Amino acid sequence: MRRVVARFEIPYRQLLAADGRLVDGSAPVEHPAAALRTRLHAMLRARLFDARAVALQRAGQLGTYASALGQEAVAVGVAAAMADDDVLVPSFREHGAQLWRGVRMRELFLYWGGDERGCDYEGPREDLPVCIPVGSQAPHAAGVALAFQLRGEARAAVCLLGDGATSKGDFYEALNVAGVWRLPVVYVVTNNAWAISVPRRAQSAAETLAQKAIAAGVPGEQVDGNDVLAVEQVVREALARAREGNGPTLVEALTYRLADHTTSDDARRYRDESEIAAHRAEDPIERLRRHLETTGALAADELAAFEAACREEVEREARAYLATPPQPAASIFDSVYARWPEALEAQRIACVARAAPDA
Amino acid sequence: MRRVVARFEIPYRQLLAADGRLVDGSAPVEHPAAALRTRLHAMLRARLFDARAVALQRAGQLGTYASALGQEAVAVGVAAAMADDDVLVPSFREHGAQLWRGVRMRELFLYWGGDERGCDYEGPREDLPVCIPVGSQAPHAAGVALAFQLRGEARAAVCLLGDGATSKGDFYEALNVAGVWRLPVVYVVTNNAWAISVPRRAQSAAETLAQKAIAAGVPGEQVDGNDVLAVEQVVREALARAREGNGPTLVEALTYRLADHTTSDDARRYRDESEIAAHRAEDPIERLRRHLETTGALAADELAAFEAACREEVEREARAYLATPPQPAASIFDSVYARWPEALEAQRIACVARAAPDA
Amino acid sequence: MPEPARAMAVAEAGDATVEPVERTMVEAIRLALGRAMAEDERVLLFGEDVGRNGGVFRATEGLQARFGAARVRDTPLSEAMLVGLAVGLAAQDMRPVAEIQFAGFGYAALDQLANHASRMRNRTRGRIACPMVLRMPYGGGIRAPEHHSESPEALFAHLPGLRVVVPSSPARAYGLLLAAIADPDPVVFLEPKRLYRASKEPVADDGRALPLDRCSTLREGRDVTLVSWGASLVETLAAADRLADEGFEAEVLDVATLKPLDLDAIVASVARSGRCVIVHEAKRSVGVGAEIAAGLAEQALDRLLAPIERVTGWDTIVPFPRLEDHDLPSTPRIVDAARRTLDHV
Amino acid sequence: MPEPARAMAVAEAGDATVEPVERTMVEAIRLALGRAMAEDERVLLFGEDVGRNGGVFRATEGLQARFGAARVRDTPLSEAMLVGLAVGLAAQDMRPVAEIQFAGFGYAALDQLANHASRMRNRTRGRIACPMVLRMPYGGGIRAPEHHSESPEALFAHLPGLRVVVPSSPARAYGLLLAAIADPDPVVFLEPKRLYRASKEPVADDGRALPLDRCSTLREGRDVTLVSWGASLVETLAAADRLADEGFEAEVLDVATLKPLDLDAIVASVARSGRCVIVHEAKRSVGVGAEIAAGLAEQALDRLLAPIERVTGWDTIVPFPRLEDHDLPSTPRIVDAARRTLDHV
Ligand SMILES: Cc1ncc(C[n+]2csc(CCOP(=O)(O)OP(=O)(O)O)c2C)c(N)n1
Ligand SMILES: Cc1ncc(C[n+]2csc(CCOP(=O)(O)OP(=O)(O)O)c2C)c(N)n1
Ligand SMILES: [Mg+2]
Ligand SMILES: [Mg+2]
Repeated sequence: MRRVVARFEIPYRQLLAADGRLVDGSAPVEHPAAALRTRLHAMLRARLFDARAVALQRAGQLGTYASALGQEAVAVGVAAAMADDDVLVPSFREHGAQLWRGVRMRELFLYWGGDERGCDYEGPREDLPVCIPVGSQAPHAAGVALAFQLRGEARAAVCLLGDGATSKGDFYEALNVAGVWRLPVVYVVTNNAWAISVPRRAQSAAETLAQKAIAAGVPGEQVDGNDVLAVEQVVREALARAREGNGPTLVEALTYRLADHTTSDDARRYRDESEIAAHRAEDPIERLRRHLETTGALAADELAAFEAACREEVEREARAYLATPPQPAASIFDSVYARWPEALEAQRIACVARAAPDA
Repeated sequence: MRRVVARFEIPYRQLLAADGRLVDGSAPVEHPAAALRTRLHAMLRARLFDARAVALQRAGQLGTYASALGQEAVAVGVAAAMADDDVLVPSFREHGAQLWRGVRMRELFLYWGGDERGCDYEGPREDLPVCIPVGSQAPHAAGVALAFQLRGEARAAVCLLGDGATSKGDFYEALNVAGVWRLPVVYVVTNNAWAISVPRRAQSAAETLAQKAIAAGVPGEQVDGNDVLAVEQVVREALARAREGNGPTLVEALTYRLADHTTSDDARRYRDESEIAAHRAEDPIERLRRHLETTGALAADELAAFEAACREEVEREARAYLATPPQPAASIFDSVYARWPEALEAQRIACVARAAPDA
Repeated sequence: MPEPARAMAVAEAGDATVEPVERTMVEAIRLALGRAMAEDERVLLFGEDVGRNGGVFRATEGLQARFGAARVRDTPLSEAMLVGLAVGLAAQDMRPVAEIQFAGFGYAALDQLANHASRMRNRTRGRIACPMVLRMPYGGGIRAPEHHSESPEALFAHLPGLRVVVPSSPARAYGLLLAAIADPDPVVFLEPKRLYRASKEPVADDGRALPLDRCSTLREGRDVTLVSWGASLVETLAAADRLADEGFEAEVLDVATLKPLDLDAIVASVARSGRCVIVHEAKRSVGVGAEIAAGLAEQALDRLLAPIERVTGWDTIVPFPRLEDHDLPSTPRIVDAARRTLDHV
Repeated sequence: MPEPARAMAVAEAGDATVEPVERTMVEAIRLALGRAMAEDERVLLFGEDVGRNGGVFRATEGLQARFGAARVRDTPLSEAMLVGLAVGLAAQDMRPVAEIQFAGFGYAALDQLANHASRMRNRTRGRIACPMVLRMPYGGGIRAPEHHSESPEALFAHLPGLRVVVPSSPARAYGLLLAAIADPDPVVFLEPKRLYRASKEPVADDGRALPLDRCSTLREGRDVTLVSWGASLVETLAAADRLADEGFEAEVLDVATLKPLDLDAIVASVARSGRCVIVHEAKRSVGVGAEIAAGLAEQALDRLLAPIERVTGWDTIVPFPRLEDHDLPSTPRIVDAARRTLDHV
């Protein structure tokens, strides 16, 4: 005897077509035009930051940097869906979300410039810093969410990961515990088609990454990751469920990494230019701009004005970054422990003595 | 716009009802009566071994031991489905499978008695030994399967894990790589409802554990784990797919741990006697016995005769175990490396000197 | 950090009216956990089987009934997740106390410890801290199956940003665990499971923490310094007795905090005795014993009258139970080593 | 073990006709990998991005084109799985060579190394072995982002059953990697990435392995012994130069195999010089330097004329790039330490 004991479906959401028009059957976009423009601006701001960071790196003024070119809709859509007192648990390619949430550009520059102070965000004090070891931030988000649940707070954690991260045990383990404890957390996978040189299809035989949610018994949903409005809508709904005590959600946002993996990478080694070209047509900024133009919500010179303002901010922040003197040598001891242990004090003294200008 | 992009189903298989009759709609069992009796015998043999091991432990003659009482159908069904040159990658509660495959009882006693020689199986030389760190054997099975695939051998690996193990990253990671490389491996989860004191529902919100396969894009199937014939059938089909290059399968076998977790555990601390009683009625040995009796395939005294033979084997093997002198002290150095490093030779000498009777 | 939603009781610093009662180490640990939970609502316990089952060694017995299943919770089976969860909780100003059932299963959590718990404070310049305690029964001598008798303290002690603490008696377990939970940084708290029920001593539930980062002297003596921690102190103290029979006074130090190491105390003792035997169950190469010996070779060389001796587990895999005694530092091995230092001319 | 289905070419033991060519370390590693694959069909390479991309440091460049995607394969992103996979492959008599992209991501694989790779042989009494190599670029000095500059060798060197090997030059990388692949036991092969392209030296593709478990003397001298491995040897040799300018002859030892440690060679040198400075990038506490110092304090105490010095990374989190130079052992720090040993009276 053979019978079916469980059935599952993975839905896919899209609101805006590539040409900016509402996709057939989509509900009209609920945001007022001003809100839509805010999202457009945020994506543009992230992109301009990104370009400046790459330029700084090329000029030898920044360390290795991971560009998010083309992925702005995921970061901005997610951040726009969050409440201020939610907590972001990012990976390393989500400055779009971090900037929206109030991380300053100079902080991000400092971080990628190799200075710990870049993680000491003045704005979102509770957001976790960038996470480099792929996927390892996933359980942190569950822990943050558990704290909210225990304190009875109507807050949620949002964890961002890449497609490559979905192969890591941490991801499954975290999603599983979040599921069984119904934690208020949303996991968003930015499926940008590549994990350095490893294409998505070589990462997993799963038809979608959203279906990894099924392993944890939680809802999984795919969304067009170049459609900032769809991303926001899906994450907003997931956050609402989370805050109401209905547990976590896994969202897979389909987008594309237009840039090299990082400034240390040369993607031409492993992928065809033609593939990239096809994806350029899906540019999320272009898509929302078209939508706004079509609906008459974007004045002719507005974008240019916004861009100019952004460029000014980027330059100002880059200058502030470049003008930031390094921390003193002794600072490497300052925050290892709440108080540097007496037993290790000799090390600090030796280091400082060596670092002294006359040493 | 919202549309469904992927759909999944988890099937469930059962051939024998609890009363031993064929479940409505089941195909008639394909094995000749003799083969059915072999399976009955193997389950009984495993149970008698198990009981003796527990008794030895209670008598202070064995270390901590993990009884598989009530789970014999999974171990035997899996082993019966395997070819001799397949490789078993067990967890720690599958002596039923190990015995079927030719591991000797004295070896298992030695293992649980705290002697490494218990892992040096004379029979299935390529089978991996018992694995204690839960779930960590899962990638080994993928590695074994990759070796088969690379060498073009029509062999497969079978990995056994518990329901608790499905919460471990190793499990997902291994299933994922097996899926994407279409490795010839079958993962069988013995869902015995408990992971020590943690009930299955506290382990994951997934409705079934079989659906964890969906995360890896591989087939997942549930089977009645107290029905040795159904287990064998499902695993046999999975192995056939594996050998034909069609990749891995995840099988969830539903059974129940009638015993304490190990001899160090007291399950009355965390579960009700009433729950256990209900599961006793599902005894897999009883079920197949009834089936054979109903179909007239079991002579009246046959089981008793077999039981007597088994008891004799168990006693003989227990005696052999008890008569095995411990390894010499120096043996702790013998197999750490292929050759104990010269640089560490002083340690060996010191140990041996200390262990000498007159020391 | 947000103010926790509910008011948190503040610890009374030492309640001396509480009578000391004879307790085992596992009882003392349970007592400290209960105390910490009662005093600070942010403290929560989790791990495999810590709830209704009270932990496989019963260290958390009764705590779920007392504090509820929200604060004493069984987790799904994953050690890496446990520690990752603690990192997130600690980032939210909670005080997670996680249990790993046996230290041999803690290797899987090393990534979360090394890459996150130990460095969250440093990488955020103090914006986010990681006040967590990771409890792990460790060590051999209870005839447990393979993988259940590991002594991995050296791995944790190498990692910057962590504290590594090992109690050696019920009272020290109580006081050090309270200190670990109160510490603002991550502490790996290794419990010598062989001592869980080995003996009792008076322990008062007075809420008094013992100082971290400090050795303590268990026995004074001027001829040779024996340095150890955890369960090996049993054999070390027995060795001191035997040496006393032979007319030698051995000083016995309990290191207690393995990282950061109170080298000054060890140097002070060895400066007096001129001889040092370091004893640990853990494998010898690159063990914590090596760090102690190296420290002495740096800071007390001129006072050493004999080569430093280490009595440790060999650089072998921990043997299965039948031969484990050949691996564990035994009293005769310690006495032999001490005699070698005493015989050295 | 089954006979591998296809015939395996057997290595020619050293083909001296091959001309040496100036090569960088990363080229030498690539050469050794290609050689091993050509000689033994059981050797296969895998890791993240090792295929078409040729590895993020290009150590496997061209090998997929040469040996096919079956034998040079990109894995899904998981370091624990990589090592677990290698354990299974090795159990089937394959010769897996796995790459972890940066050693800081190797912590996640520690469980598979400690609980499986390192002990498969022992726990099966030799029935199943684990001849695998785990390659990991490690160490700092290339201004990489956080987590990319870790030096975790001490963790691996503490684990019984493993070999830990670190090359210090292109030719040594070639010979030691061949030896590691031929070794019947698991080897953690740590590649000092700062040296990947730092310099060239003549390397002949002669298939000759260098011996494991042996220190080598890079420079002779009788006044002080400087002991190091990997990239720090650059600063150590520079320090020897400076000391020479001051009239002191420093002997420089390259430890090369950190576990098991060739202590005899170090003792022999220190017995001559009476002075020892140990240099490593890794964090100081419970590092491999401690093991060397401890070994000397045990076996060469009477020959030591000055306290042993360690010049190491501090017990801090590896700083982000802007300050990493303050953590790395610098030539001045080494010279200072050597001078202290020379000044000691
Ligand atoms: C645990 C770990 N392994 C390897 C790396 C090196 N690495 C950095 S990013 C990356 C690929 C990540 O892919 P994905 O998760 O898809 O994120 P994306 O880079 O596409 O944003 C790898 C392998 C790492 N940072 N962490
Ligand atoms: C990694 C790891 N963590 C914890 C343990 C301790 N432990 C042994 S068995 C077990 C429960 C396993 O449950 P399950 O996988 O369902 O197997 P079962 O015992 O039911 O056969 C635990 C927690 C272990 N052996 N390994
Ligand atoms: Mg990606
Ligand atoms: Mg179970």
